[in-house]
Amino acid sequence: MSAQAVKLTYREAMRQAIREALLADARVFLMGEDVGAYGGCFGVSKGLLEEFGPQRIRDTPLSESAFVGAGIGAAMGGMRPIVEVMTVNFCLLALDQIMNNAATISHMSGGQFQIPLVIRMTTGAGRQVAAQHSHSLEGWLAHIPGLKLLAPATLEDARGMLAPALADPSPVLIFEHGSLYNAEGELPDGAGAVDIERAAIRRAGGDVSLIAYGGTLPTALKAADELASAGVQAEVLDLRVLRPLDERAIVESVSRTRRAVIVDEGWRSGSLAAEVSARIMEQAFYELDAPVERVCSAEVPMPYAQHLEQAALPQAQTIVTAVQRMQGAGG
Amino acid sequence: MSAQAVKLTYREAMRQAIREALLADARVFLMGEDVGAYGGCFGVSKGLLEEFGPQRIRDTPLSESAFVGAGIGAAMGGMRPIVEVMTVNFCLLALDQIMNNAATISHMSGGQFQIPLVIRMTTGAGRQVAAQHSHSLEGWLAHIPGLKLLAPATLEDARGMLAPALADPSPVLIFEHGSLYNAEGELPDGAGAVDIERAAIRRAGGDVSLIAYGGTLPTALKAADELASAGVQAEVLDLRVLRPLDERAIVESVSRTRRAVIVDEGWRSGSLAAEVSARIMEQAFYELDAPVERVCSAEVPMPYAQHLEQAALPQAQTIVTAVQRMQGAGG
Amino acid sequence: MSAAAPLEREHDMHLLAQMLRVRRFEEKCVELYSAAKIRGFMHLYIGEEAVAVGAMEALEPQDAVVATYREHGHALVRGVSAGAIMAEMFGKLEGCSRGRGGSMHLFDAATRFYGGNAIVGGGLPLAAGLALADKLQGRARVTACFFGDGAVAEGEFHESMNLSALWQLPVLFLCENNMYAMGTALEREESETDLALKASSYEMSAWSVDGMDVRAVEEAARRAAAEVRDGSRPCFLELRTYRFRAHSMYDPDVYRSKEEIERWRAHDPIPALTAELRDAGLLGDADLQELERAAAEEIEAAIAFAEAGTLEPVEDLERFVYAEEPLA
Amino acid sequence: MSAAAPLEREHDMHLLAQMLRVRRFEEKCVELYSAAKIRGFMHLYIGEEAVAVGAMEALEPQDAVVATYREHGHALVRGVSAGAIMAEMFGKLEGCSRGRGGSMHLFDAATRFYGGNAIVGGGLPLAAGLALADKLQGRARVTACFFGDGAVAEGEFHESMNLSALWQLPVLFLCENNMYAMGTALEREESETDLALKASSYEMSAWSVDGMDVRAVEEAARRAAAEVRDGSRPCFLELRTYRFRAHSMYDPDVYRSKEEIERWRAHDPIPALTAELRDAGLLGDADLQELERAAAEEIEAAIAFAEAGTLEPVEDLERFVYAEEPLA
Ligand SMILES: Cc1ncc(C[n+]2csc(CCOP(=O)(O)OP(=O)(O)O)c2C)c(N)n1
Ligand SMILES: Cc1ncc(C[n+]2csc(CCOP(=O)(O)OP(=O)(O)O)c2C)c(N)n1
Ligand SMILES: [Mg+2]
Ligand SMILES: [Mg+2]
Repeated sequence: MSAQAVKLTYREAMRQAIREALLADARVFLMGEDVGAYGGCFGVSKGLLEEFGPQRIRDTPLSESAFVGAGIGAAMGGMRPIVEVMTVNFCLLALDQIMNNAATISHMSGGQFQIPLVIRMTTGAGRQVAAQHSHSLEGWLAHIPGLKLLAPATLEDARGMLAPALADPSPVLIFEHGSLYNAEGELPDGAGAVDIERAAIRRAGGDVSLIAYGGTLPTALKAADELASAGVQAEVLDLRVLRPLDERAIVESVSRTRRAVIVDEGWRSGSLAAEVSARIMEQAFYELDAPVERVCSAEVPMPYAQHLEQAALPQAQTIVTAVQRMQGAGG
Repeated sequence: MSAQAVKLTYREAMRQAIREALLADARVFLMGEDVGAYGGCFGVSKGLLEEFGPQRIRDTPLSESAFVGAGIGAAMGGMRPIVEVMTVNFCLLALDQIMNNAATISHMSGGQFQIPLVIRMTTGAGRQVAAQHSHSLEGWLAHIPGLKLLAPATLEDARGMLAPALADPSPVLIFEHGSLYNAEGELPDGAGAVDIERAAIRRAGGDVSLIAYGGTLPTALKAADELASAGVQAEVLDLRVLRPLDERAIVESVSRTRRAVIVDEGWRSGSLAAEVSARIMEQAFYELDAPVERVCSAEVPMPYAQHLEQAALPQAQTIVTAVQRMQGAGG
Repeated sequence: MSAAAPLEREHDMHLLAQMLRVRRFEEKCVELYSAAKIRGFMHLYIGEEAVAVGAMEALEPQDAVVATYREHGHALVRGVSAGAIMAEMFGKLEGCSRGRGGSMHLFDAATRFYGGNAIVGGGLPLAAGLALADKLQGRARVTACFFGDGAVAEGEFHESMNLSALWQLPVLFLCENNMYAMGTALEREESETDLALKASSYEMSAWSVDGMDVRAVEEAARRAAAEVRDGSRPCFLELRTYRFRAHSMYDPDVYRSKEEIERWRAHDPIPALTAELRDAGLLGDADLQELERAAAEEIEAAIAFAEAGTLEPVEDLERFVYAEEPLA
Repeated sequence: MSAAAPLEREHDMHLLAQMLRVRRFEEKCVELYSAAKIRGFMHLYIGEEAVAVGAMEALEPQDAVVATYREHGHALVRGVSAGAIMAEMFGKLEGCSRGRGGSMHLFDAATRFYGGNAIVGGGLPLAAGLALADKLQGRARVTACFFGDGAVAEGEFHESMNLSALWQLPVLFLCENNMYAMGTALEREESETDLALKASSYEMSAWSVDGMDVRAVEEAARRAAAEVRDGSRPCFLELRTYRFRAHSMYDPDVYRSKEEIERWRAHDPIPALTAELRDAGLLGDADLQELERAAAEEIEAAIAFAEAGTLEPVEDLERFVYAEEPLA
């Protein structure tokens, strides 16, 4: 492995990860709507059908429940399926399989079965595709015990989360935020597996913790930049793993900074941000100098019009304002 | 209306409410699996088929998505459907219709359409029916904007919530906890509509707020009893309306008692209890003498064995312990 | 073809005009998308015009329409104004959904146009429900439900077909079989590719129609709509058609051959009807120019209307999450 | 009936013994439920024994089984020990699912028994996936998937049938048509009540069998399993049967007539086979007594095993939420 840097996009990093998994283990296959002949709705799987053939790159009919369930069955039958649900919006049609089978069978059977299944979904808003195609449900799905949920927000994670997810004997859901696919950056040539257990500090700072994940990480980083120019050092914590939450990393960061803003593209009520806030309440109440705030999406079906969509989504400016408000508070 | 008290069960109160709605408005009809010939899985609709006939008491095939969606369409077509999804567990199969149509069409169409639909579901665990039949998802579903969610926990609410729910131009989901159906009590003879906007204090007290809803209300009341014998006066707040939350009632109660325990049968992470805790963080942080605690279900698929099921569910004793722990804290 | 009666000629001209309106509208949308006036997902109806145009002829004002994300044509032909549609895609308050829906979510209560649904198969249960409302209220109405071949694989298709047949609900199911669901060809979607045959397995009357022949579509739709309206029972039409353009503006269209597209272009319903009318001496250059002019004028006016439109105030973002008016 | 060869007699005795085991087991479950030893939802297989017993004859040890919540009989006949099943229903650690599943969720990795699924239709996609794994790994195996007539209305049925037929997955679909889904009669569930006909609309070979005749079931299942195994493609059997008992222990059973139940009781598969063997002189009183004794003994031993079982420690509540072993 050379440490030479290679320039690529998030999309390419994800494709490399899938390709590597297919090369590494004959039991791995990819299935989902239009992953093959079309090249993937977001182009992630482009070229894979040509390289691996239709047995391993399987276009499915529009039958979310059946092909997600078939992924569960195939995993129980010894395969290592990567199931792509084109977008998180359509996973509502497969939620029975996800909750009542994938998340449940290991526990309910007393540990007799493993379900080494990976489900990938694109998530998030920001491209004016309106109410039915703009959901950010990953934080909400993190409610379900038995699942592990990952939100790669960096190239490194896009490249490195799939392999450990496939090696995990439990079902793992990976959420790729649509706004990240074109993100460009560099990775060391031999970049590979990353841990899928811990949150990561993406920027260190002592004045406030900005806690984000997936599509809101760039927003939080942008807010941190703006705050820095105003002399406030924000720490940016990328949750990375939405379930089980890395509570320790959250508590440690907040205990250092004594203030926190959680940034979450999910609807505010019942968001993952609420859970993070509740955990801070329970574990770090006495460390706080100000109440934890949340910057989430407005509680509306996402509108098409750009100005309304942007108004509904978490913005760096809102984060900055929240931080400035709480700078006044406490010690 | 006479104020003479009538003895009845929660189940009967609900049946009376449905019957009254059917008598009051020819556009009201009830549909769902086995609501007719079988008499309702939990006996709620017993006798209604005989009284109102198969046009208005409609047994559906096992097609949750289609009949929930048909309820939405019928509501848009001028009817006042009451759709029964036998249990909350099966609503996973209808979530696309619930989130992407029922909750969305009014907003997405710019307010052109009303959806005066009521969906009733039995919810909750406690009867050893194991993982796939024991979900408490109502707190989780309260994440979805566009829906109103009600959790009648008393006879009065079982009797009185349906009429205002049907009169509401937005879709309303009513959750009936399975453990409540046999609850007996008295209602004034002419008991009718109740408000569906506010939380209710079910027991007043100044030392701590126990915030509960649906199936956990009796547990919270029991804990309050036990606490009272130990000299601690707990206020018990019944949320009643899970969306939109009556934030003011929560903040007022907590501001008085300066301590709170939220009791929720949902899985802890991402529970409605997390949202309530986050709201208290945001709105009443400086009033708190101790961190808010949550007593929720263990994060496991519900086991069949009775001792494990009871261990997984919120218990009065756990609430008492939490309160005692926080009595030591603060001023 | 024998010379048609004047009334027939008028009707044919009307069909042609409708198809042209849709075609030109869609072509303009491509330009406007390139100019970033329209954003988000956009799906064009070019090639499939005969389906909506023919089918809509069978409907009365009191009937209901449920459509998909590929519904500009349906909305236009149903009578939603071109301006309101265009303003919608411009994200303007004057749009038929206040600019909140965009291309995939056109709604119009006045013409009973119930969307614009972007979840494949998601409109079918709604249609069953609208029809149930009519049935229960004793109204002899049709609910026309458009959807693609891809939707046939969804569980919601199955459940809605069964429910409609079981309860004899007055739904006219209109399956626009353009042979592809995004990049997936019909034979890789469905074990039974004869979709009318498949539909008839629900004990529903069902047949296939050449969806490139607007008069064939109209005739079939009229017959089916009469069955639905008078019999108060569902009916299914498979309309065999083809989209000349990619699935959406994002689609690189690599999954089908140029030859295949060309073969289908030879059946373009607009030149076909034009040629027929010309050959029969019923359509002259001037007539055609007039049709084109009218379409262009309507579209230009629509664009002007959209351009002149306003943005919904941000303060209104949360309006209509819950219905504002008391129940009607 | 002509005198059977000794081997044939032995096999018939085996079928009878299996049906008796299931019947007596279920009858004992009623008692134990009344005694509150078993709790939760419990669904009995009484009347339907010929289906599981006949079908399971066609399976090999390497095959897989997916069942519903009415699966005591399937588990027993598949080879899960009566003790492990009973202990499961007693909520004991020694149960086949550690006491976590109860009556509706029997699991057994050793016999490839994949549950025990209490979501109607929820097992069908799993079965398709298990079969896909076999197909991709080139293993000539069958995945037998049992489900009821009620499941046919679910979207998951449709999607799984289509996917299995489209991809030619080796699933043996076994539809236990007992004419009711809880209290809803077949003709109020399905617009097409001929379920084999319905299944064949997926371009899958499908036929109906008298589910009260264990040998007919066996023969059909063998033929279908061979088609699945050798052809690596799905096959569908509709097994026409009847439950003599209520849907579950909670069901007041008011939706069907006593006469109807009596009519079906006349086709009870156990007396039918008993009488046949008796008439052919192949079964004497002593034989029958021996079968009854063996069944009773097995069940008594199972109860003793269950009674002697232990409770899973509460500290283990969260074990296996996530798999504990590294990936096999
Ligand atoms: C439930 C669901 N799954 C996937 C998608 C993504 N998607 C949008 S259109 C489409 C193809 C639909 O094909 P078809 O029904 O034939 O309609 P057409 O686009 O050909 O008109 C897909 C897969 C979706 N919108 N909804
Ligand atoms: C998705 C779902 N909806 C509803 C139920 C409740 N329910 C349990 S069994 C049943 C009837 C199923 O009938 P059928 O499939 O014919 O099987 P049978 O019980 O007759 O063996 C119903 C409605 C369920 N378990 N799952
Ligand atoms: Mg298509
Ligand atoms: Mg049945």
